[in-house]
Order: sequence, then structure tokens, then C-alpha cells
Amino acid sequence: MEGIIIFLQKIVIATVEGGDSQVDVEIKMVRNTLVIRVNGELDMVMAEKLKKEMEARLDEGEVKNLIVNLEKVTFIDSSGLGVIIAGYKKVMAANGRMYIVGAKPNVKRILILSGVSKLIPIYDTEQEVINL
Amino acid sequence: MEGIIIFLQKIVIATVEGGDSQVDVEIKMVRNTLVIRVNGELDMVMAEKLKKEMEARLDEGEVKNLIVNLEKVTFIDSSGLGVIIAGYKKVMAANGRMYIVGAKPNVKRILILSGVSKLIPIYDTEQEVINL
Amino acid sequence: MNVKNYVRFEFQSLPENISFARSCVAAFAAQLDCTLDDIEEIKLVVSEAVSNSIIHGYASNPHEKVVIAVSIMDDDTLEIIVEDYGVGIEDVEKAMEPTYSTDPSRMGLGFTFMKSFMDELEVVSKPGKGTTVKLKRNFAVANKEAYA
Amino acid sequence: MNVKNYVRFEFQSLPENISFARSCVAAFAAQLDCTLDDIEEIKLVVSEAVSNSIIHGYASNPHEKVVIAVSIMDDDTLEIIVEDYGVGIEDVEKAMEPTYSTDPSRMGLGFTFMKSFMDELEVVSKPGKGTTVKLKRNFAVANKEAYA
Ligand SMILES: Nc1ncnc2c1ncn2[C@@H]1O[C@H](COP(=O)(O)OP(=O)(O)O)[C@@H](O)[C@H]1O
Ligand SMILES: Nc1ncnc2c1ncn2[C@@H]1O[C@H](COP(=O)(O)OP(=O)(O)O)[C@@H](O)[C@H]1O
Repeated sequence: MEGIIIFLQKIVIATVEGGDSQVDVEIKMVRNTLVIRVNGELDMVMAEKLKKEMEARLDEGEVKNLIVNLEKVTFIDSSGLGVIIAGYKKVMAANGRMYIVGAKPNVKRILILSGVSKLIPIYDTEQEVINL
Repeated sequence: MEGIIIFLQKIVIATVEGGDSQVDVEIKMVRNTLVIRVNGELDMVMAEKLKKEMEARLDEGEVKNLIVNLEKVTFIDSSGLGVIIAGYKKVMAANGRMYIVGAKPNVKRILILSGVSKLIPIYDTEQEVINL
Repeated sequence: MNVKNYVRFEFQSLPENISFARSCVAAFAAQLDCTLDDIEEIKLVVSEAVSNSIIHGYASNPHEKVVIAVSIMDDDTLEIIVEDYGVGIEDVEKAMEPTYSTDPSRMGLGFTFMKSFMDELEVVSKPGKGTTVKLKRNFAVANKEAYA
Repeated sequence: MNVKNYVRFEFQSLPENISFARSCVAAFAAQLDCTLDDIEEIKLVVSEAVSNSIIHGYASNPHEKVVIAVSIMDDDTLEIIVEDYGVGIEDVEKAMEPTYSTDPSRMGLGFTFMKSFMDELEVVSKPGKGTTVKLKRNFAVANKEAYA
């Protein structure tokens, strides 16, 4: 997967705002890779927002690969894991690849304990995935 | 009040630990000035700890001036103000001077609204008081 | 006016729970479109009311119960009710005067802060039965501009 | 075993209250001598149990009521009870199996997390009546060393 992802056109194509007008979900399309950055606590409420945005993009059929950036996620529970797995299934069905980046130690731990990390590789930064 | 307070011998003479083993109240004696640093939320619980330590020192009779450092205080209510005023009364009775230093904006606002700032001058740093 | 969201909690009259109470009410109120300063003010008034219940209402007996009910109304009004079943207040009007306190070591500013930081303060008390403090503040955006 | 401190709260079955619930229980549990990791785990199990009540128990109807009771015992055991009056669970044993879920879009890991992060998990449910989830964990210092 060399050079598939080029981060030149960093155009934000969708943002979902939380109650306190911070951006909860930021979505970018970089060539055929969808980059989703989540900000806050990834529980049921956030999972629903994320799911809606993510599936809309994935269903358009132009996405091949998916990067979910959890750098700014401070909490995750099984509802949050569920939406990540939902994305994974769609991407796999289209023969794409999926990556998780930036998970904090507490979030990473849940990804590992749940077995999610066995399906989806976890990297520290988006840059690392680009350099693959 | 030039040079009354010299910060050479910064010896911690008493600390009171909170439940999470952080230091809530740190007390230093610098010549005849008592310097009290409070750490956390200055509500009834903290006020009682502070009052106990402060009065024990003030009642020893060696203290002339009092500096209460609120740099690490994130919250104050009227119970917190009460203990500051209790200290002020004792210091005044002994013809000393009292200063508050480092109050954050939200804490400063309550000191002003309550009228406490009219009785006790507020400075930004301990150093400023030293330079008086 | 309909209730949009509601929480009621009751806890022991322990001083440690004052901090717990204000964090919880603040966490709940954060659903409103309010600023960090607003949240600070909400914390303060809850701290005052709960401290009063514990110190005055129950004379610091830790085995009693404090109840807080918080509602967010359709029009973004926040309503906070703090209730105890303690000694009550003989003269509510007098108690609410700035700097009035039955305890010489206290400031007598609790009710004053509650009044300054909220739109409405209502105190109902029966000596020997207990005290209910009802606080209200509107956080609708239009209203917020009036505040600024 | 005596209760050292206690809080009970009830709130509407709104998704927004899941975050509120876990913050509150975490704020209360912080009275125990526990680490930030412990607090994270407490938040997670509360989040799972409350999400279950809202999603499964009440089929996301926001007008129902969830109750949480939290006690800290003399021996530093934390007890958390999450209760709903929803549809209940037919086969509790089956429901507790890892990855079992009646909702294909969910992970079926809620009870598994509750079991992993707490010392005890007890689920009592009556179809049509509701579900009570009781979680216990001891935070005494001696016990903590055994965990490490
Ligand atoms: N919950 C309560 N139960 C009984 N008395 C109360 C209660 N709240 C307030 N009071 C009475 O009202 C007085 C004024 O209260 P307040 O303005 O909060 O000042 P302070 O707490 O500093 O005394 C108190 O001194 C007390 O006598
Ligand atoms: N409070 C509840 N009320 C009704 N059913 C429940 C409740 N909690 C759990 N369940 C049932 O138990 C199953 C397993 O729960 P859980 O392990 O948390 O996984 P998940 O929530 O992902 O389905 C759920 O799918 C649901 O059928």
C-alpha cells in the first residue's frame, strides 16, 4: 500500500458539532481514503453520530480505505467499538484496508481486550500509515 | 514593608495530604511570615483542613504576616472565604499584614464579589509581595 | 413548561459529598449551551446550598440525607432543588440578608451568592421539618445575550 | 458490613445521560483510594450497564427511568447497582456470554467488560419487569496489591 494516501488536499468535507459547539467528528477524503477524526468520549451518543457520517461516506462507493483517528478520544465503550467494527466490515467488503491511529493508552487497552486490535492494526499517527 | 519577607529558607513545616495523596495544604515559615499554599477546591472540607493548620501556626504567636497562595485553587465558595477571613482577623489582631496571591480569574471574581479583596490585597505572585 | 431532562439524587450528609454534588450538577448542566463561567457559577450555588443543609440543617451529622433534583426545561431553564429534612429556618427573610449568619465563623454569603448567580431563588422552610431551596436560571441563547 | 457513604440517583433514559452517569459514579468513587485506571474501569462498566438499560431495557424510549445506587462499604468495597424497569432478560446466562447480543449491530461485550473489571457481577432480571445489575469491587490497599 505504497503512496495510496497522500495528504495534500486536506479538505474537511464534513463535521458534526457537539452540544458545546466543539467538533465531534471531522471527516476528510484524501484520494480514495476516508479519514475520520473523533473528538471526545466515544460512547453510544458519539457512536451514533460517527456511524451516520461514516456510513454515508462509505455507501457512496468512492472510499477504499479507512483511517479512524482516535487521538482526541478520551473514553471508549462497547458502543464505540461497535461502530468501529461496522466500518471495518464495510471496508473489508469493498476489499479496502482499515487503520486506527492515535489511541490513548486507556482506549488502546479496550481495543486490545475486545480483540478489535487483532482485526484492525493500530498506529500512532496518520503519518505512519501514509508511510506504509 | 521592605524586605520583611526573605525567601531563603523555604522549609516546608507542615503538609496536609488529601485522599488521593496530593498535598492539600503546604505551610512554610519564612522569618515571621507564614506562607500557606492551598491545592484543590477550597470548599468546606478543604476549609477545615486549612483552618486547623493555619490557626495552630497563628496561635503559636511567632507569625506576624500571612500570605495565602491560591495559585492551585480551582474553586472557592463561602466556606473557603470564611477561613481566609478568620486568618485575616487573627493577623490584624496581632498588627500583621495579610496578602492573597495567585488567585485564578474565577477565584478572584468571588474574592471581589464578596468584598474580601477590599480587606486583603491580591497579588499575582509571592515574589511581588516580597518586592513590596 | 415541559421537562427535557431530569435527574434526582440523594446522598449522605457527609462533607465529602459537597464536592461530589457540585460536580454532578455541573456535569448535568453541561448539556445546556452554557459557558465555563456559567458552570462555575452553578457549582458555587450548589456548593452553598448543600453546605447549608449539612452544616445548618443537620448540624454536621453525617447520617442524614440531602436530596437534589435538577431539571432542564424545554425553554433551557435550569432548575435546581436542594432539600434537607433538618432543623429548618425560623426567619427565612432574615436568613437571606447578606452577611447574616447564625454561625459567627461563617460569612453569611451563601444565599447572597445564590441570589446573584441565579435568576430566581425560593426558600421554603419549616422549623423542625427541613428546608427546600429552589434555584432557577434560564440559559436560552437570546437570554444569554441579555446577560452579556 | 456497614455503608460508609452512599448516593442514589435516578434519571431519564436519555442517551445523553450515559455520560452524565459515568462521570457521577466516577466522581463518587474518587473518594476511594484508587488510581486513574481504576476510575476509567468504573466509568466503562457504568457506561455499559446504563447503555444496556436504555438500549435494550427501554428500546431507546427516553421517557423511562434508570436508577443507580452506589455505596462505599467500611472495607472499601464499591458497590454499584444499575436498575431499570424495562423489558428484562429471558435468559440471563446466555445474555452474559461473550459476544452474545440480541442486536446484530452491537458487540455483545457489555457484560464481559463488567465481569472483567469488577470482582463480582450479579444480574437479576424478570421479563416484562426489568433488570438489576449489581457490580462490586474491593479497593482496600491490601487487595490492590494482589491486583498489581
Ligand atoms: N438548610 C438550612 N437549614 C437550616 N438553616 C439554614 C439552612 N440554610 C441556611 N440556613 C440559615 O440561614 C443562615 C444564612 O445562610 P447563608 O446565607 O448561606 O450563610 P452562612 O451559611 O454563611 O451562615 C445560616 O446561618 C443558617 O442559620
Ligand atoms: N438492561 C437490560 N434489559 C434488557 N436486556 C438486556 C439488558 N442488559 C443486557 N440485556 C441483554 O443482554 C444482551 C447482552 O448484553 P451485553 O453483553 O451488554 O451486549 P450488548 O449490549 O452489546 O448486546 C443484550 O444484547 C440484551 O439482549
